[in-house]
Amino acid sequence: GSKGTNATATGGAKPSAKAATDLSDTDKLVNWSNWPEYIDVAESGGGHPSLEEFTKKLGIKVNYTEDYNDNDEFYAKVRPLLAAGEDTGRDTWCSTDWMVARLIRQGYVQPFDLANIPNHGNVDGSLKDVEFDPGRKYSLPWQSGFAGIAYNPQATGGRKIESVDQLLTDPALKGKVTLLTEMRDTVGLVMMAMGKSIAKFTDADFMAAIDEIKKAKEAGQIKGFTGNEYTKPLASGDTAACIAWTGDVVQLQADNPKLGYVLPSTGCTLWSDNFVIPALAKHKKNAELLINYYYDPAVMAQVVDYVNYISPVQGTKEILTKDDPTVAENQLIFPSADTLSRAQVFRGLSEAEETKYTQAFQSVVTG
Amino acid sequence: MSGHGSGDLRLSSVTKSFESFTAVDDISLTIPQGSFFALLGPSGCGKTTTLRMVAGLEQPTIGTIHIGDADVTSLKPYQRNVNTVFQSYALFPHLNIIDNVAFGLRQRKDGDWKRKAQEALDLVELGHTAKKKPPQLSGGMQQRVALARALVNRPDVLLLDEPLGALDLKLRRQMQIELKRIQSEVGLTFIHVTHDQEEAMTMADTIAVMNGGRIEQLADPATLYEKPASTFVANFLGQSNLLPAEVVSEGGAAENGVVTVRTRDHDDIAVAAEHLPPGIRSVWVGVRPEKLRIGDAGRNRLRGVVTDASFTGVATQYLVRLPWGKELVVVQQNDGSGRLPVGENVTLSWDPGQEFILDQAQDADAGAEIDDE
Amino acid sequence: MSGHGSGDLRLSSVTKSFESFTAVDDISLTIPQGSFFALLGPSGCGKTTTLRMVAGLEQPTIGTIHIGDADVTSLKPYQRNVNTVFQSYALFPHLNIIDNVAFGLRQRKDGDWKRKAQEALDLVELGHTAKKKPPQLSGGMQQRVALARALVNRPDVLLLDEPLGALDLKLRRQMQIELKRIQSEVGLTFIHVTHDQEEAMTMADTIAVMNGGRIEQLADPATLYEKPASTFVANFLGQSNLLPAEVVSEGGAAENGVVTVRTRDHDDIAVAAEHLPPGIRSVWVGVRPEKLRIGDAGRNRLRGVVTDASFTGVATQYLVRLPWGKELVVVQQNDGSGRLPVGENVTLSWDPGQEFILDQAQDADAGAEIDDE
Amino acid sequence: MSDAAVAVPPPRRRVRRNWVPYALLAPGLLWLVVFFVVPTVSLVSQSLQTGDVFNGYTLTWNVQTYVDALGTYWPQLLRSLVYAGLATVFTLLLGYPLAWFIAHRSGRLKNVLLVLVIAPFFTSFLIRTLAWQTILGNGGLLETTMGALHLTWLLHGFESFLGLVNLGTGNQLLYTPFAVVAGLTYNFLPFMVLPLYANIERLDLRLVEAASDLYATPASAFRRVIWPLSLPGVVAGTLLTFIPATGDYINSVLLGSTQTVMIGQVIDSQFLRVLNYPLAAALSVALMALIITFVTVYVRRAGTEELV
Amino acid sequence: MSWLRRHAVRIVGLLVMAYILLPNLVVLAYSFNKPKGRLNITWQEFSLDAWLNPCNSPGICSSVGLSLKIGIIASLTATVLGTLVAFALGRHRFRGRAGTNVLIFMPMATPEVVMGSSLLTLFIALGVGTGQTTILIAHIMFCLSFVVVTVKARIASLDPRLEEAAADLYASPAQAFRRVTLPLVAPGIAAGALLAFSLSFDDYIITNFNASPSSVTFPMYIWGAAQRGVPVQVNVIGSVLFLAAVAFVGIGQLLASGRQRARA
Ligand SMILES: Nc1ncnc2c1ncn2[C@@H]1O[C@H](COP(=O)(O)OP(=O)(O)OP(=O)(O)O)[C@@H](O)[C@H]1O
Ligand SMILES: Nc1ncnc2c1ncn2[C@@H]1O[C@H](COP(=O)(O)OP(=O)(O)OP(=O)(O)O)[C@@H](O)[C@H]1O
Ligand SMILES: NCCCCNCCCN
Ligand SMILES: [Mg+2]
Ligand SMILES: [Mg+2]
Repeated sequence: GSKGTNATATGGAKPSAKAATDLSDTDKLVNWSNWPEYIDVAESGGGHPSLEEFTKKLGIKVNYTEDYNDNDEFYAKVRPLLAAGEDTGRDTWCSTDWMVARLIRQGYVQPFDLANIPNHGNVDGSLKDVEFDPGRKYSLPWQSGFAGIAYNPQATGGRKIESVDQLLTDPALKGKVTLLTEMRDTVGLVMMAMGKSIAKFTDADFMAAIDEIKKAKEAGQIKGFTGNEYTKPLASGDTAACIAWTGDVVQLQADNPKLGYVLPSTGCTLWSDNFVIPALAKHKKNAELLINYYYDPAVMAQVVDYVNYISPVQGTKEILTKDDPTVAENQLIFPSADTLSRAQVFRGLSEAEETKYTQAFQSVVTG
Repeated sequence: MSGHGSGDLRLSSVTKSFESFTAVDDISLTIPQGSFFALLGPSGCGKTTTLRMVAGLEQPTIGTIHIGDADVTSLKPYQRNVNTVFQSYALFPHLNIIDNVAFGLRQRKDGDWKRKAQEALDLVELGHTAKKKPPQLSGGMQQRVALARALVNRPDVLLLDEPLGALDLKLRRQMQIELKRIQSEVGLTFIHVTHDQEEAMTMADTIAVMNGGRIEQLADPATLYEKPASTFVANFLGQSNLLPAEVVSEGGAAENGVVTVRTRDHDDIAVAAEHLPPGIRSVWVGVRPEKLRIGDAGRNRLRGVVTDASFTGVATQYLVRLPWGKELVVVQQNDGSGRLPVGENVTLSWDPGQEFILDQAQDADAGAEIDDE
Repeated sequence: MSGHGSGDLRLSSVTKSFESFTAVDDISLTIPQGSFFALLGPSGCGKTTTLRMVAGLEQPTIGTIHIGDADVTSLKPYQRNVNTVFQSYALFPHLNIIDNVAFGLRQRKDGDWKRKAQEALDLVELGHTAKKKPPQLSGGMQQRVALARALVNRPDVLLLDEPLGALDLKLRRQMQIELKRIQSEVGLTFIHVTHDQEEAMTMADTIAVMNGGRIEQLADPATLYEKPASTFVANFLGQSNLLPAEVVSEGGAAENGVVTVRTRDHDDIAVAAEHLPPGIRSVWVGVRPEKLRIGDAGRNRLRGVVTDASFTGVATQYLVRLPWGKELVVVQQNDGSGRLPVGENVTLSWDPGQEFILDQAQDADAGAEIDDE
Repeated sequence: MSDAAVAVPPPRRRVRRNWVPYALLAPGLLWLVVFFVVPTVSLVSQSLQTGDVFNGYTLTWNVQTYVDALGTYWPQLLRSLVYAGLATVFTLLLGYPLAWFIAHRSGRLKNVLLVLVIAPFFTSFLIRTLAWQTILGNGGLLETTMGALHLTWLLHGFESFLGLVNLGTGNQLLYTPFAVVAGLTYNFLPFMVLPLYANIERLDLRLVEAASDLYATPASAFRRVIWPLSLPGVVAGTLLTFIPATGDYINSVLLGSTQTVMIGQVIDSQFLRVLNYPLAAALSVALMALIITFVTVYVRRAGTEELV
Repeated sequence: MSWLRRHAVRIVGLLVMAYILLPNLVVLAYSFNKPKGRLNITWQEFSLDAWLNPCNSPGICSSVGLSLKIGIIASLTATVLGTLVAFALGRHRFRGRAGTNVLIFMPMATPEVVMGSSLLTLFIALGVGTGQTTILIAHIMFCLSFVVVTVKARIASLDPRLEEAAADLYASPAQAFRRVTLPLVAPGIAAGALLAFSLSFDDYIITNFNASPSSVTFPMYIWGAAQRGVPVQVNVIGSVLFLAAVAFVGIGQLLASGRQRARA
C-alpha cells in the first residue's frame, strides 16, 4: 500500500532509529531471528546448548526463531513494520553485510551500547572496520564464510570442478549447475573470474558478468538459482556443481566425504552475517548481553564446532585446536592468510546502484 | 400452531398467477369440516397449486382462505394445522422412517411421539421399516410413509396429492379403506387429488372437477356422473356417448314428461323433459355406455354394427357403429351371457330418463382429447 | 446391433439371485414374435428384474435368453435390438426432448433421425415440446417422452415397465390405443409390466401372473380371469368370492355335466363337472362379483343382507352378508335399474358353469393381502 | 366479499426475501471487503504509482508500468497459463477415474478413500514436494525401481520423448517442465477430485443404463451422457485447480529449472528482491484480471453459471 | 482382457491413489532414517529414534500445536462465514449476485505473495501487530472462497421441496434449517471445512508475511528447516498427522458399519 511506503520518503540524511523503552531488566527475554541451522544443536537433537547455557547464566530466556531464510525475503517482511515505526517483535537478528548497510542507511537499526558488550573487542581484526559500519557501532558479525564452488564427483563423472568457467560452460555439467540468488555471491564470483575486482568495479563490469550468466542460462547450463536449499540436490547428485557457502558443505561432507569444495583461484567472496538491533526493540540490553555472550571465544568455539563457518571472534581457533583439531585445521573454517587472499568483499552499493543491479540480476533469475 | 382455526375450510375468490400465467382462477368453495373432498382434473389444471395455497406454501395472488372463522391467508405453513401428503413424497432422506413420521409430532413437542409414530407406521403396514432410510424403500412404500407422516399429526385439514398413485390395485383399495376409516373416525377434513376416478367416486362426499384453473362442476359423485353440467365433465368422468339432436316437439312440449328429439339419422329419441335445459333446441343427448343395453328392452332404440369388443374382466366393452358413422361405446357386464362377435348387427336400447342433455354449443370433445399445457 | 436375432423371445430356466435373495426363480417362457405380452404381479415379485435381464442390464444367474435363434444371454444391452421404457423414465436431463427421443437413432447413425424423432413425439402428442428440457415437463409428459424414445427405434422387443402409470385415465386409454396400434402395425414384440389390470386385460394377448419370482399362471386374459389356476391369481386379478364347499355327489359323479357341492350353510350348489379338479372333495367355489345377479334368475341361489353399497360410476358395488357371516362382493352395472338400500334382504343367484373351482388346500387370501418384501 | 378478497397482500414475505440474503452475506463479505478488497484496491493503486522503496511512491496513474510488465514478462505469464492448463487437464484425466472409483466402486471404503485424498495436506506440501525430488531425482526411487525391473530403457525412452515435446531436457525427469507440471498435477489433484466426487456421486446410474439400452457403447454413453452430466463438477474442479495453479511457483522453484520460471516467481522476485512494487503490483493485477476474464468466459461457455 | 476392461476404473483409480500417496510413503520411510551426519537427505539406516522423540527438534512441536490451533479456528470461522454466503448465493436471487460470485473467485486468483504482502501493509496501516491474530485473519480470508464454492455445489443439489415439507410439518424457517437443510448440506460443509483446514494448516507464503517470531507455524518451521535438509522429526510428525486423519475416519467407518451390521 502507498500509505506504508510513503512513510519511507525520508531520503537524504541518514535517519536515526527510534528506541523503545527497554524492558530488559523486568522482562528477562530476548527475541532472536536467525538463519536456519546456524547454531549448535545438542547431540541428542534436543536444544541449543549454548543458548541454554546463556539462559542458565544470565537468567534471560531466548526466543530463538529460524525465520531468516533469505535477506530479501526477511527484509520484505520487516520493512513495512520498520517503515511504519512499529516494533518488529525481534530484538536482534543476523543480516548479511550489504543488508546491514541498507538497514543502517535507512535508520532501521540502533547503535549498540558497547558498555553492555565488553567482549566486542574480541572481534577479528579484519572485521573491525568495515565500510558500511566503521567501528562496528551497529553490527557485530555472527559468522563469516566464503562462497565458492561445491561439486558432487558422483555427478561430474569423478571430475573436479574448480573454476567458474567450468561451471558456466562445461557441457558435461549442462543443466546440473545451480547458482545462488544472493546477487553478491553469484555475480561476485563471475566478475572475479572475468578478472575484475568486486571491491572496485564499474557498471560495465557488472553488466558484462550478468551477460555471461545469462548466456549460460540460456544455453541451459544453469538449472536454477537457489537459496540455502541447494544442499539437498548437491548431496543427492541432482546438482553436479554449484556456488555454495562453506559451512553448509563442510557439514554435508560429514555424510558424504567425497563432496568437493573449491575456492576458485580467480577469487571467492567473503561475507559475514551480523547481529543488528532493530528500531524499537523491546529488549535491547538483553540482546547486547546475548551478543556479548557469544563474543566469548569459548562460546563461539562451541558454535563454530557445530556450524563450521568462519568465526569472527579472536581466540576461537586456539580453543578448537585443543578440542577438535580437524575443525581447527580446516582451511574453510580457519582460513590461512593465503586462503584469505583469494577472498574479496563486495563493495557497498548506492541505493541507485542497488536497485539497478538487483533488477538486472533478477531479470536473469526469473527471465 | 398458534392462530389456526378449526371448522369449515373456505376459499373465497382465490386466484394464483405465476407471472403472466394464471394457474388458479377465481375459485370459491366451502368444504365442511369433517368431509372428504376430492379434486379431479387433467394434468396442469391447478390442483396442486390449489392445495399448496391451502397449505400455505403458496400465497394467493387474490382472495382469502379461512379455516372456521380464522383467516389463514397469510399464515406461514408451520402456523397452520394443515398437513400435506406431497405428490413427490418429499421424505427427508437423512432421517430414518420413524423419524420422518415423527417429525411433526416432535416439532409440536408431543411427548408421546414414539408410540404415535409407530402406530401410524403400523397403520400403513410398514411398522417393520422404522429404522430404514427412505432410499431403501420402494416407491409404493415411500408413498405410504408420506401418508403416515401427515396422518399422524391429526391436522384440521389433510391435503392428499395423489397419495396412492404408486400403489398396485390391491394395495390401493386397502389404503382407500384405511383413509376413509381414519377420516370418519377422527373427523378430519380431507382434500384429495387423484387421477383415479373410481377412487374419487367411491371415497369423496363431494367432488370438484377443475379445468384450466377453474371449477367446472362441484357435486356429489352420483350427480356429477349422472348429470354432468358440461361436455367437459361428461367426457372427463367416465365415458360418454354424445348424440347431436334437435328438439322436435312443438315448443319442446312434453308428453307424459317426455320430449322427443331427432338425431341426424332421423331417429327419434325420447328424453325426460326435466333433463332438457329450457330454451334450447340443439342438444347433445348423452348416454353412458353402461346404460346402453344390447337388445330392444329399452324404449329408445338404435341399430348398428359391432366394430370392436374388448374384455376387461368384470365387463366387456363394445364399439358399435351407427349407420351414419358415429361410434358408440357400450359396456356389458360379464354376467355369463354370451359375448358378441365383431361384425354382428345389434340393436342398442335405453329408456328415456337415463340420458343427460347438454347444450350443443359446447364442444363435444372437451375433456376427451389430450390437453397439454 | 450386431448379433441380435429377430424372432420369438425365449427365456429358458432363467434365475436371478442378488446375494442370498432370489428375485427371479427359474422362469421359462416363450413369447412369439409380434405378440403383446403382459407381466402382472405384486410389488417386488421380480417383474422389473425380468425385464432387465431381457434388456441385458442384468445377467441371469442361471439360464439363457434367446431372440429367434440367437443366444443373447451374454450380449451387452447396446448390442441387443431391445428397448425399454423405464419405470423411472430415465430421461437425459441435459438433452432437450427431441434429442432424448433421437438418442437411439443417432447412436445407430440413422440419417433420418430428425424426422423420425419428431414423428414419434407427435405420436405421443408432445410435438410442441421438442425444444424443452425434461424437468420442464410434468410427470405424465415425461413418461410419454420415454415411450417415444423407445418406440422410435422400432426394436425387435419393446419392454414397457409401467409406461402409463403417471397418466390420467383419459390419457392412459388413448395411449393404450396408440401402443396397440403401433404394435399390430409394426409387429414388434411387447412385454408390458403394469399394475392396471384392466390395461393388461384389454391390451395383452398373453398375461403371466408372477408371484415371488415365479410364474403362477400364464394364459390369455379371459382364461386367466375366468379360470384362475390358483387362489393367488383369483384374488390378484379382480375380485373373487370364494365359498368353501364339499363335493356331495357320490364319487363326484356328474348328472347332466353338473356336480353338487355343499357349503358350510348346507346350501347345495351345482357346479360344472368339467370345472371340478379330479380327486378333490374340499373345494373353493369361486364366483366373480359381476356373475352374481340380484334376484333368483340363476339356478344357484344364496340369501343375504346388503351391508354396503358404493357407486363407482359405471357400476355399483354391494357387499352382501350371508347368514353364516361371509360377505360377498356383488357388482351391478348401473344400467338404469334401481339401487338397493343397505339393510335390504336379497337373493343372489348364478348358473352352474359360471364358477371356477380351486383346491381348498390353497390359502383363500393369497394375493389379497398386502405383501411387503 | 370480492372487495375483501382483493386486499390480500403478502407483504411480510416480500420483505423477508429482500434482506435475508444480505444478512447471510454480510459477515463473509465484510471480511472479504476489509481483508481482501481494501488491500487489492491499494494494490491497484500501487501499480499506478511511481517512485522507489527508499524514497517513497506517488500516485501518477502511470499505465506505462503495465506496458513494461507485460512487454517483459509475457513469456512467463504465458508459460504459467500453459503449465496450469496442462496440470488442469492432467488432474482431470487422473481425477475423474479416481472420483468415479470412489463414488461408485469403493463400497465401504468410500470415506476412507476420500480422506486419503485430502490427508496428504496434513503433511506439509513442502515436504511432499521435496519427496518428489527424492523420487524423480538421479538415483532416486523411480530410477532405482526401474533399474531393478530392468526397465531403465523405458525411463530413458520417456525422458527422450519429453525432450521431443519440449517438456524435458531429454536426459532427466527432475528439473524439467514435466516435473513442474507433474508437481502441479500432484498438488492440485485433491482440488479436482473433491468437487468431481461430489458431482459423480449424485449421478443417476440409471441414465447410463438407459443410454446403453439405446445402443450406446460404454464410450459413447460416457461422451453423450456421463460427461455432460458431470460438467458442473468438472467446471468447479478445473477452476479450483487452474486458478491457484496459475499463481503457484513453489513447484517450479523446487522441481523446475531456470527454463520453467512461472509468473509467481517473477512477482515474488519483483516484490521481495527488486523491491519494484509497482511492477509487481501491475503483474499481479494483470494476472488476476486475466484469470477472472478467463473464468468468466469459461463458465459461460460451459453453461454452468448457476452451478458454480 | 475383459477382466482388464471390467476393472479398468478400479485399476486407474488405485494407480491415481498411489500417485497421491507415494510422497507420503517416502516421507514415512524417511521418518525411520538415522542420518549419519546432521542432514536427513540420503537413506542411511533404519532407526526409531525420531519416532521415540518426535519433539526433539527445537520448536517443532510448538509449531505443530500453533498450526493445529490456527487451522481449527480458521477453518471453523471460514466454514461458518462461507456457509452463510453459500446459502445466500445458492438459495436467493438478489441484486449484486453476479458481483458477489466474482468477488468469491478473486482471492483464489490472487498470487499468494501479493495477498500476503498487501495484507501486511493493511495490518500496519491499521496498527495491528502481526502474530496469531493476523495469521488467523488471513487464513479465514483465503479459506472462505473454497468453503463457499464447495458448500454451494451441495446446496445446488438440494431439493427445496424438503424444506416445504418441513414447514408443512410445523417447522419454522429456523427449525427447518436446523433439522432438515443443515443435515442435508452437512457433507458439503464438512468437505469445505476439511479443505479449509488443510489449506490453513499447509499455508506458508501468506502466513510468513503476517507472522511474528513468536508465532512460527509448522510450515514456517519446515520451510526454515528445509533450507538445510529437513530433520527426521518433521517426517515423523507429518506422518503422524497423515495417519491420524486416516485412522480417525477409518475407525469411524468401522464403528458405523459395525453398528449397521448389529442392526441388520
Ligand atoms: N412456480 C410456478 N411457476 C410457473 N408456473 C407454475 C408454477 N407452478 C405451477 N405452474 C403452472 O401452473 C399450472 C398448474 O400446475 P399444478 O401443479 O397446480 O397442476 P396439477 O393440476 O397439480 O397437475 P398434475 O396433475 O400434473 O399434478 C401448470 O400449468 C404449471 O405449469
Ligand atoms: N440390485 C438388487 N440388489 C438386491 N436386491 C434387489 C436388487 N434389485 C432388485 N432386488 C430385489 O428383487 C426383488 C424384485 O425386484 P423387482 O424390481 O424386479 O420388483 P418388481 O416386480 O418390478 O416390483 P415393482 O412393481 O415394485 O416395480 C425385490 O424384492 C427387490 O428388493
Ligand atoms: N545456514 C546459514 C547460511 C547463512 C548464509 N548467509 C548468507 C550470506 C550470503 N552472502
Ligand atoms: Mg399436481
Ligand atoms: Mg418394477
